[in-house]
Amino acid sequence: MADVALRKAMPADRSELLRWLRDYGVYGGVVALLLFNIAFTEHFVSSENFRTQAIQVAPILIVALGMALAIGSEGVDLSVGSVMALSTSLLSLYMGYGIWVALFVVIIGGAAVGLVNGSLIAFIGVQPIVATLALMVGARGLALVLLPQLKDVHDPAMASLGSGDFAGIPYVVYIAAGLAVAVGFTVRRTTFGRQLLAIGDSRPAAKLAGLPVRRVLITVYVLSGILAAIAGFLATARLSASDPTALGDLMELSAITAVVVGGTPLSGGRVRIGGTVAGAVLIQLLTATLIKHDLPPSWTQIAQAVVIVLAVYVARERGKR
Amino acid sequence: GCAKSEEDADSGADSAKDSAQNGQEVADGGSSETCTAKAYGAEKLDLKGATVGFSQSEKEANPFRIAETASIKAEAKKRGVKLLTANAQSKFSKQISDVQDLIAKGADLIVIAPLNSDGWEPVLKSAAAKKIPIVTIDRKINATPCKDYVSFIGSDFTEQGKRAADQMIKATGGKGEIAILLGTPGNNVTTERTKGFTDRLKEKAPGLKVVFKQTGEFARGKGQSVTEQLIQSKPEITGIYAENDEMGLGAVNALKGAGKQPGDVKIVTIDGTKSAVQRIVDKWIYGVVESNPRFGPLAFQTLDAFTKGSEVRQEIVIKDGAYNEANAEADLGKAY
Amino acid sequence: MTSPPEVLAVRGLTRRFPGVLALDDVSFTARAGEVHALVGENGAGKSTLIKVLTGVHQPDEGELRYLGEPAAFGTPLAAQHAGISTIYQEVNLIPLMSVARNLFLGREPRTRFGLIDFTRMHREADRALRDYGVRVDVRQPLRTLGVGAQQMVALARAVSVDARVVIMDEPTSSLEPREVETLFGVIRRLRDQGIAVVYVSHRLDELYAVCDTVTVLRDGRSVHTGPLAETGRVELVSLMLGRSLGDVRKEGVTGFSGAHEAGREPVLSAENLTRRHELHGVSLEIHPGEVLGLGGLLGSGRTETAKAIAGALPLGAGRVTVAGVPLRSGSTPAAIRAGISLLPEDRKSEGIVPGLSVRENIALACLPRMSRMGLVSEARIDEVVDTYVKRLRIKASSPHQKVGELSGGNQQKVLLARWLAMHPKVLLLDEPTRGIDVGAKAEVQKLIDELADDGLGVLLVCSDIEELIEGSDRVVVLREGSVVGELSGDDVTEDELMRALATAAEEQTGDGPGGPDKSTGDPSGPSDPSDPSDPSDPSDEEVTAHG
Amino acid sequence: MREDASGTKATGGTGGTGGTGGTGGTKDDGNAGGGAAASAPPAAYEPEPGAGRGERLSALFQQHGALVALVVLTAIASLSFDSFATGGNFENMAVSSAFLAVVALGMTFVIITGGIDLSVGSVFVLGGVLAAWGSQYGTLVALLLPLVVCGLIGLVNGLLIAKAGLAPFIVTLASMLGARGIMLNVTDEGAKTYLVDKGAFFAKLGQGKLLGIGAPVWITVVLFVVGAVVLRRTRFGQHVYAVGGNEDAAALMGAPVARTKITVYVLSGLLAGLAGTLNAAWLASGVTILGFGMELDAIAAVVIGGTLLSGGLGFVSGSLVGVLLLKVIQNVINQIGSLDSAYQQVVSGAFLVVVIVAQTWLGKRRQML
Ligand SMILES: Nc1ncnc2c1ncn2[C@@H]1O[C@H](COP(=O)(O)OP(=O)(O)OP(=O)(O)O)[C@@H](O)[C@H]1O
Ligand SMILES: Nc1ncnc2c1ncn2[C@@H]1O[C@H](COP(=O)(O)OP(=O)(O)OP(=O)(O)O)[C@@H](O)[C@H]1O
Ligand SMILES: [Mg+2]
Ligand SMILES: [Mg+2]
Repeated sequence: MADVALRKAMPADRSELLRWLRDYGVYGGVVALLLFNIAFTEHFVSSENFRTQAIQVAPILIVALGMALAIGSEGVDLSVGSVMALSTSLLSLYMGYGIWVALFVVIIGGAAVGLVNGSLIAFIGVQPIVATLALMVGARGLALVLLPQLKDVHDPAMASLGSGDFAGIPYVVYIAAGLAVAVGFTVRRTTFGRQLLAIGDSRPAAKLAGLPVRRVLITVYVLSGILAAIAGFLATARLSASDPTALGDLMELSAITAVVVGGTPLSGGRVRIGGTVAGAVLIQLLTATLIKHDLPPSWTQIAQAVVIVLAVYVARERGKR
Repeated sequence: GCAKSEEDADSGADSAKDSAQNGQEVADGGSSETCTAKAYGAEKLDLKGATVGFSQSEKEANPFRIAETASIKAEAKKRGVKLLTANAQSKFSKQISDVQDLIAKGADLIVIAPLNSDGWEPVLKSAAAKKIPIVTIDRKINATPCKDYVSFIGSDFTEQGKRAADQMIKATGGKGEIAILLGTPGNNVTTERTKGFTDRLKEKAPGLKVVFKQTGEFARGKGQSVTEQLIQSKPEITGIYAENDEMGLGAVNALKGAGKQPGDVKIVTIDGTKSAVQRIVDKWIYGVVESNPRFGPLAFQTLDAFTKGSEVRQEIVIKDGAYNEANAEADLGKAY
Repeated sequence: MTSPPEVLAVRGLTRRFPGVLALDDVSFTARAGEVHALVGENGAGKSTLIKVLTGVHQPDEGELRYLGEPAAFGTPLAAQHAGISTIYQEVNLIPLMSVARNLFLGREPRTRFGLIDFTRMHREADRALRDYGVRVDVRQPLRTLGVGAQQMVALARAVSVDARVVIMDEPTSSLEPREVETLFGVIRRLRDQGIAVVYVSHRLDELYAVCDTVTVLRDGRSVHTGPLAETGRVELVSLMLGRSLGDVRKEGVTGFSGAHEAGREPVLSAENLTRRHELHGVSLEIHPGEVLGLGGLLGSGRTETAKAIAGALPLGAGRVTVAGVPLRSGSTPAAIRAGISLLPEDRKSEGIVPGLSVRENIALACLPRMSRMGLVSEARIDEVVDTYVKRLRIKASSPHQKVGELSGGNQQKVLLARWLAMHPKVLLLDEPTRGIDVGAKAEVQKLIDELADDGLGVLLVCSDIEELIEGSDRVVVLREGSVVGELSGDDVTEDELMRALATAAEEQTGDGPGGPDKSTGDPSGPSDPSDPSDPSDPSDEEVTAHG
Repeated sequence: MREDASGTKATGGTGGTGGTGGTGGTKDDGNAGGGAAASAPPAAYEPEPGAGRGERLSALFQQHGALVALVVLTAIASLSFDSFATGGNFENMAVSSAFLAVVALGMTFVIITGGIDLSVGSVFVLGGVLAAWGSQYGTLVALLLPLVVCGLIGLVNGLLIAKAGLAPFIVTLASMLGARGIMLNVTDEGAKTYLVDKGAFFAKLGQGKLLGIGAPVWITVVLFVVGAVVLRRTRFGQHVYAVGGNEDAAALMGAPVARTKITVYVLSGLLAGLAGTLNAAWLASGVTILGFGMELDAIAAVVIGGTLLSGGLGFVSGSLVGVLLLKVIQNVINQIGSLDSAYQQVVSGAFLVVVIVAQTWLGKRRQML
């Protein structure tokens, strides 16, 4: 009795399977879609094609990483798409000073939006969805004020960043993977990560346990802003143009979907980075499949709806209502 | 008819670069019926000193809308007209209230660039109650001309689609597989440009098969992503018809990224922006059908004539130019 | 003597949770007109049994009979409709809804048109609560009430339904002696009306005061059922713990050992703590090696005092000094850095982080210390967690089990571990033994003693007067957010405390109608101020208070 | 908190200044509260005078922060722009707010249960398209078809949320896509716009007038009054609050949690569909390009109106005020008449921030007291 008393173990049966499905269902979904495409899509198995999918998924994934942090803290960041737009505007304004200066300004811009989001949430106590909604409107407007229309970006460095590769793998894929590892590490191994989860799970308890709640929340939104800004930067490089109207449009929804499909509950307290990566890939593959099979927009939307619900249904927290 | 030369002279004299280089010309098409203030039931007034309301449909963030609004503003300034503007930010319900707000604010005349052709009932009613003349530009309103509104000035989108098809047929020799990058679903422009294009193909080049139709939502990025998917799954594609320049430019990006050479895939687009015409010079795009956004001169001239009591045409279809290898370099300056 | 008719009975009941067998072949019978005590250690399965009885959980195996017929309740609503009324452990009401709406949810009085008749509802709510000595504006949101008052609302709600069975899961854990007595009155009345009452409590005195029969659960099994009067205290405890009578007798049930050596210089002093409507210039000092008790009636501001010291409530005025250094007010991290640790009263919402594991909950506050440059050292955490899981005998399937799945008592121990891992100078314990079983209670008390012996300053808030007196070296008495008395040395006795509280209540009467609405210490309340000592009167002296 | 008689009483009276009439339900509740206070012995619970007043004042602000903002903004706009405070302008604003208001009404119920409904924009368009299509078969079809379909979408939302336990955000995000897909499907990928015969009775629902006020406004007012009564004065309403306040506790107290949740999503679907239907009657056509971002407008309106996104607290009259506030902001921007489209967005974003901050701050003060 003096020790950790181990309870009588339960036979591993149906509930184990369900638990497994919940944890790995999204990977299963990715595999299923891959198999479907290999069987039914022309020219799917080619390095060029995988390269295309990887390049396209990178910005969604990077934004989703920040979103996962926000959701883990029991929040959400609707402003990410607009931050991408803002970053593309800043980028083209400062491109003249060189790519590094531009990158720096872009990151500062993303961080600034995140700081406003975080301050509204942490100091004023505005609910995340509303605070970031206001910034979503405002930041896109600001992006258009700074750069009223699409502008081509002619820069060799940007061009190679957008389409160049190393050892056959595009730069953007390295960047996205690196960021995913970094965020995953942050969540698992740092004080900040642990505190973030505690705050997401029970804010009052975290507060009374002396956690720096405000600092953590602000950091979360600043990180989300920075990640969105980086995604905007990379997307601009790929497009070789700054398009503040369309860039990042509806990105928040794709990112949230990726995170949630990946098994991170919207109620906070848990972050699954591996799942988020798989979620983003799942969405990308789904889009690609629907486009490649030339489905009309109506069926595309309906198919997306069905797949999202299925994925989330499988990944749902069992026993939680 | 006669209005056009006058207007050309006008703008020629003006130093405004836009109108100087590419003022709109009226084409022969469209109904030839006319409308007068009397028939419409409006009172005569002097355009100078009048208040004109202008309702723009989308943010001035793409070349077409920027040129359109700028042209209206410039012309209003030139004529000493007080101009009220509103922008619906691509929200149709907002545009309805915008126009109503303009009416409530005391606009004597209204110019609308509609986001959608249908659903104008409430606006038309409010305008009719105050007998305010309405001119719609670039898109039509589905209502009775000279009763619900005075006249429509704009391109024939179906015709644009047909002309794009003609270019495509010429580029491909009438054989092969082509893809269409559609505009935003549900948009009249999308619908008509698609219809014109496919109708003409059916009629003239049954050998050209449309094998892929996906929306690029009129945006460059989306056009690029979709084309990237396209060239992976259908590497043998012959031509791409993009329903606006932006998507066409996105397609060019995608082709470049996939290591294609200029001319490998024939691209035909609609609009006539500078970047797209430049791409013809670079041989990436085969041809561009113009859709002229500079409505200012023609719109105000119509209003002027109408308020003076003269006859104006109910449907003023403008003559859109076209760019191809032959004229792209020379006419690059005319592009917006 | 024939036993009264069965109302609610289960046989062979089994219920599993992932990794835990919470109920294992349990049999239990509630009879009309009988108060049936359900006892057992933390995590024994009492609450789970109740939840299965009332349709919250479904049994995996076993048979449920209600009024002699086989029955199955799919939802709490079904059980409620059938006539089973329940007060669940932890207050389960809607904090944002008004007191009256909480009281009447689902059975609001309606007008002719089928709309809710608020006039009548408020009037009836007011009357019903008065019967329980709670005088509040029933239109206020429930959360403006203290935990105790909320518990009384839950009680009133449960009892006002026409029920055949009333089940109460630790209803007294946050009640004052006075309210406990009110509650007992209610229970006796129910019993006389022939209603079956199921009563769960860790306070043995209470059991002997009202219960007729007892069922003991241990590790999910029912190990004993019989008339309570025939089961002595020690026997009961040994049944619960599964240890021999002799062992229990030797160790005793209360872990406090008596007075400590207190240091001269106060380790913490609070001066003139003031907060609108709640605290009016509270000053106190805690010396190292001393347990300072905080006495007072419900709503007297003890929780606020503790929270204010810990920086969890912003102060209007006043300051807190630790070892001579003044603290920044209103900052929990600052207080924690200075060595103050607060064990909050509301374990469920302010204490545990339910979704995180036992391990992470324990390490939560000391994370910065367990990490270098922002990186967490897993090894050091394992070490700390190991130490405290052993020392406090935390019962979990593994350190990776979610804390939300633990029993209440074990959750409390996890919290204690969290704070002990911080090596605080001052420990503020707000109801540390609330909902803890006898065994664990003794352990916690012993721990408090040890901590004080180690030179820690301890502030103890405890509604159980006996426990407060035994645990404290000195007691400061609060009323209406002001210090009204202090007992020290030989004065630290129940009688003295009762006297201090009684005077306080009388003075309050003198205050007239201008007095705040929060106190239940109203003279027109159902019980006499001197009554509350009754239930804590040791009725059975087999177990000595000191080991 | 929403319970305070003092606060709610004001709503009933002042809702009218908002432009579209009062909310009977809340008024009733306020009076009922007052009645109880009068009938109870006064000495029983006399709140401390200071506390009472401060609390009441800030309760008033929290619940009516949006109303205060609305009144102030309206006053400033009336003084600044001649054409603002005209009957025509008010009438325009009222009619064009009506549709969003009806959507926001359903959203209010959903949000009070702690949920959210992102599908309303798509459902709104779908409702309009179906109504326009159905209007060729008569008014009854035009009304019933969209209600049945949109109600079913709400039902699917509700079942997935309440029975399968999926997060409302993601479920309704999916049905937002799904509903738009259905809409595109029935309109030949958006190419076909069904028209409403202008002479039909159905068109009158959108375009008709009574006492100089448009039919949609009347319908909206009636719906809000009914909504307020349902929310405040029925058991269902109590359950809505209970589920949002603490779902587990509500279940233990015997509230039908699943049924309540399903009902609010069905209600939201129905109201969004109805709003679309009325809008189609008003525009005399089933426009396919509507509804983008409408869910966010509705959420913003509800939250600005004082409803807590986390659930358990809120009231319908606030949502009405929220809708009107958004409308007036837009109108004022148009009154200025020369603001660049990009600046317009910055201004409305900034305005949102100000209103939300004020509202949250006042709400917090109240919680602290
Ligand atoms: N929802 C749940 N999921 C997993 N395990 C649970 C759940 N609820 C209870 N348990 C486990 O079941 C066992 C019995 O818990 P229960 O709450 O019934 O104990 P209890 O006797 O009421 O204890 P206490 O006196 O501390 O309240 C415990 O080991 C607990 O961890
Ligand atoms: N019986 C009651 N009736 C009305 N209000 C009460 C009652 N008990 C407490 N309150 C309210 O709850 C608030 C907080 O009381 P709280 O419970 O924190 O005080 P406490 O002295 O710590 O008592 P305890 O810890 O025993 O619950 C008080 O300020 C008071 O407004
Ligand atoms: Mg229990
Ligand atoms: Mg307390």
